Amino acid sequence: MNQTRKKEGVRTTGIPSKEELEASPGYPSYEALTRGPIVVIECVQDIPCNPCESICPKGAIRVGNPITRLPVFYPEECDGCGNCIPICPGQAIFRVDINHAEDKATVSFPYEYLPLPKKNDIVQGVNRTGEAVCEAEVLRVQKPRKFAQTTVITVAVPKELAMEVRSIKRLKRME
Amino acid sequence: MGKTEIAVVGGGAAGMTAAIESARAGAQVTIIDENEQPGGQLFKQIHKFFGSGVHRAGTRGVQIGRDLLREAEEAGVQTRLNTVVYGIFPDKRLGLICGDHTEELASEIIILATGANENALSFPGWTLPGVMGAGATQTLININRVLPGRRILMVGAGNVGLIVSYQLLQAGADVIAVIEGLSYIGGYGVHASKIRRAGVPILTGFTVLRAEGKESVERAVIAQVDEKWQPISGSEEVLEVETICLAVGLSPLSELAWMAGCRFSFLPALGGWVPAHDENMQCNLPGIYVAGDLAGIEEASTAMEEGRLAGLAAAESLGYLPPEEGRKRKEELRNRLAALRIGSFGEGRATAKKKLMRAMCEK
Amino acid sequence: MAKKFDVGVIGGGIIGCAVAYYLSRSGASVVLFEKNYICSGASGANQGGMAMQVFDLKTIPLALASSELYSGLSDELDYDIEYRKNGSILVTRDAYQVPLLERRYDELKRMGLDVDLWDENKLRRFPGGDREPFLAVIESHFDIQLSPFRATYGLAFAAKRQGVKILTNAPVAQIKTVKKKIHSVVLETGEEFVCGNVVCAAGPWARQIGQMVGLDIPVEPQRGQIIVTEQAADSEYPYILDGSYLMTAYGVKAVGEDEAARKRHAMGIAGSYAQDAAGNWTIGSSRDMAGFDKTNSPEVLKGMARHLLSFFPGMKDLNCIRFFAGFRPYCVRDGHPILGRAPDLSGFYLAAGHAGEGVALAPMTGKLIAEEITTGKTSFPLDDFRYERFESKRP
Amino acid sequence: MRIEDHPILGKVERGRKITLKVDGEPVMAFEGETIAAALIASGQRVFRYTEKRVEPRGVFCALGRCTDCVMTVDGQPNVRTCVTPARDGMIIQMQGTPDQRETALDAGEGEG
Repeated sequence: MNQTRKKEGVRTTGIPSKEELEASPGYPSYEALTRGPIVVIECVQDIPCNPCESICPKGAIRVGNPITRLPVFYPEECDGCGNCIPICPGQAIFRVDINHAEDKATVSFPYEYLPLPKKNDIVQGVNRTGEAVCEAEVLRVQKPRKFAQTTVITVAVPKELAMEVRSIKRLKRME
Repeated sequence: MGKTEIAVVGGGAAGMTAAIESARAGAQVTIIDENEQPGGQLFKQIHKFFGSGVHRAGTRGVQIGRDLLREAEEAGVQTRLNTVVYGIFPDKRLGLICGDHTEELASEIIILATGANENALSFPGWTLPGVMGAGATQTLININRVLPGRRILMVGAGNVGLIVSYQLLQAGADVIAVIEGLSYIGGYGVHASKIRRAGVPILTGFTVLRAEGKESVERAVIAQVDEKWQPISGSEEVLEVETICLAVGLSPLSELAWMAGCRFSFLPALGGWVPAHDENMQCNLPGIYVAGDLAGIEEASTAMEEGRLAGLAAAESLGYLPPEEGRKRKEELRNRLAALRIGSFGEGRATAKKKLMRAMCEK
Repeated sequence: MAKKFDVGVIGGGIIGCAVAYYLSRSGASVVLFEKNYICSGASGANQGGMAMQVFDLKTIPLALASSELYSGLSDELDYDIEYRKNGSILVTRDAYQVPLLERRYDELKRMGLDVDLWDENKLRRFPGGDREPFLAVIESHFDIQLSPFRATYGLAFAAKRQGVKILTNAPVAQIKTVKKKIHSVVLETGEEFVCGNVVCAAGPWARQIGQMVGLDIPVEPQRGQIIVTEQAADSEYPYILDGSYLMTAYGVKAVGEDEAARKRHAMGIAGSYAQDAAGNWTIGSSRDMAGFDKTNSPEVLKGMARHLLSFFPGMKDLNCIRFFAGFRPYCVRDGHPILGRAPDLSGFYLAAGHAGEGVALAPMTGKLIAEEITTGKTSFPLDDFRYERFESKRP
Repeated sequence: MRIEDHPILGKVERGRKITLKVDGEPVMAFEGETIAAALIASGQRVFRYTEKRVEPRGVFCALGRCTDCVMTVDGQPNVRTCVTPARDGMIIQMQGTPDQRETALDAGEGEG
């Protein structure tokens, strides 16, 4: 199943291209990431939607009017609380801490499958195409009531994959 | 013959909100729904909705459904379940089938919120057990809590195809591929990204050639198509699947509106033949309103705003709202609707809706 | 520039399509104007059968000749019209209708038709007669059924293949005459078609077309309502009528009806049940004059359903899948079709007023009108059906 | 295949266990669920055969529209199983099976 296409992007592959991400006002620069854990918004289409703006306690995400505008992210305002991760109906918001350890970064992402991994589990980190790219250690599995059944999982991954890993390989269901 | 001030046909997203608004304004409202439970398709919408706070963005459809049931009860809406509306007759009389007998219900206003039908796609083998609507699959997994198959092929990469694929994964199935005849993904990119991260390929420019199997689907043969949607020979691939889900669009469920004598316009952006209506959701026939997918295929969020608008306008026309308040609240709802019909995913529908309203002025 | 044709046919129902088809076989150049789409009027709103045993005796010979044409039509058109020679039964459970049926049986027998009056033994064995037996049953062995949609489209497709130009969504606005002769047809779009002959096959709209040439065609819409059920197993008797049909459709008199029957007859309700090739039953019938109001009424639908169950209680488990209303083109002067050339207007031909027998009489109507236009003569006498009959009756 | 646990909807809450008789065989179901759900859970895919061409059909719309899933329930033919709740002891039969046809044909010949 060959998926090569001219001008690949979210409309043809379902995955935002590097160009699309970098052109998006929600996608922070690498330099911004070095200052501490912040969120990364991978929202590249004019969908009528703004819960990320409403929920951010710091005003670090601004959509404005009309609500189809892409979220503009102000990394300097973001304290990395991650409230926007589970609220995003498109599951397009992640948190990245590239300073987690010498060679490790953490990535937090929404996860809505069963079974859930447990803290300290070693699982496989997957990139945007679902391909396993590394081992990932589960650091946190958060599922408070206010997340409305969405779980936010934080994993530690090799630092150079901080902007690649966006989820984990789904775990086998027990029958 | 029974009587009600406002009869709402269909207790889904649009019908419930219409009934709630009318009843809150003071009107006597009866929802008629053929199912055991009201709520329509909301209870299988287990994903979080888009929009903004007023549209309940970030809340799951199933939760919104629960809230609407409670609100309807609090507002004093009467609900007649397991009741089929078999016809609309002159003087806004509804013919009802309730179990083994028929009844008539006289009303001053009818709000039609009958929803939509899934489109089918015919190809050799499409009648085999295992080929089903994507919405049907969604009902089975999220309402009935059964999996129709382990290995799934999804046909269509609009929002329904993408969302149901995701929900199939959540239910424990494997989606072998999503195929789409167009050269691009029609649904929201974020829905596509979700399933791509889960390892599901999305093949654009592909169609299903045939379903094979003795008594039910055992495999699907897919192929690439050219610009004229003709299969390219040599591009066939065989997928071992036991279920083929069709997510190839919806059509307004419009029989009752036709029967009532509503004027229709053909607007592909809204799913085909759609009853013309004005900015109060009223049709060319005074006292007949439409809302939700019947008035044009859109999202549940728009259906709910349209329902509110229709319900409010209906109550207002019966004198239940001071004109100034009615005007203000309807304007607010129209703005909320407009907010959902902008951008590259919404413009087409906004334009089509304008045409629909212009059709009201034609002879 | 106006386009030129030998004949313009107004109406894309089964009559217009049959006229166009038979004309095209004779080599005439034909254009057909349909204001909506093919089969959008009465031709698509009926039960698809020819229960000739209940017809007015005057039309039976014409109908028989038509059914003869139908028997070979699928092959001729290379299109399956679902022709079935299943016969029909005419039944009653009302004592007062028994003489009616006996008289009808004698009349049919005298015409040499293949009918049986069932003896008591067979009545008791009637399947589905799970109430008391019928009091009388006439079985016709010559009645036929077909798909009216397939027949109409089959005729239209064949006509098209033979060169007929078929225009749909093409309402006629005007018919131009020059010195008492037809000159041309003008559409609402302004498009003009020069044709020396025009056939009015406009069904219930015949009167409006007649007005365009100053001719009063006494045809008005008679509304009929029909319920359609889901598919059921094939019935041994797929076409069943009851004695009331003779009364409501043909005004045959009978004395002794009770209050319920009187009310039912006043609504024009009589039993007419036909199972199509796919297994669906159509449940009729009703008659009333309501202008062009095509709405259904729950009273009539319920009345028809109750009447059905009084005959066949077992049908209560069949689901209804839809219902509809249509307009029979009914000749308000005498209920008979109006066929052939119009008086005092050269080139104007009538194929109108077929009431509930449009499907039944279509092939012969098409054949005879084509003959008259192309040769001036007909192979079957049309005298009983010509427009002139109204003039002779004038006081 | 039943979905017992679900990441969004949680553990399933079901009615009491009941038994249906489907073409003579007992099938376990839960009160309140549709007949179709119980049959799918039991692995059944073919719900009926068509009248004319004897082709298999299964659940297609799951909404009570398409009538592909109709079966004979307690003697009543053409019941839409996707919208009809299961009840204990229901007798459910497939319509249009090749076997059934042969039986019907034989009976017909017997009657003459």
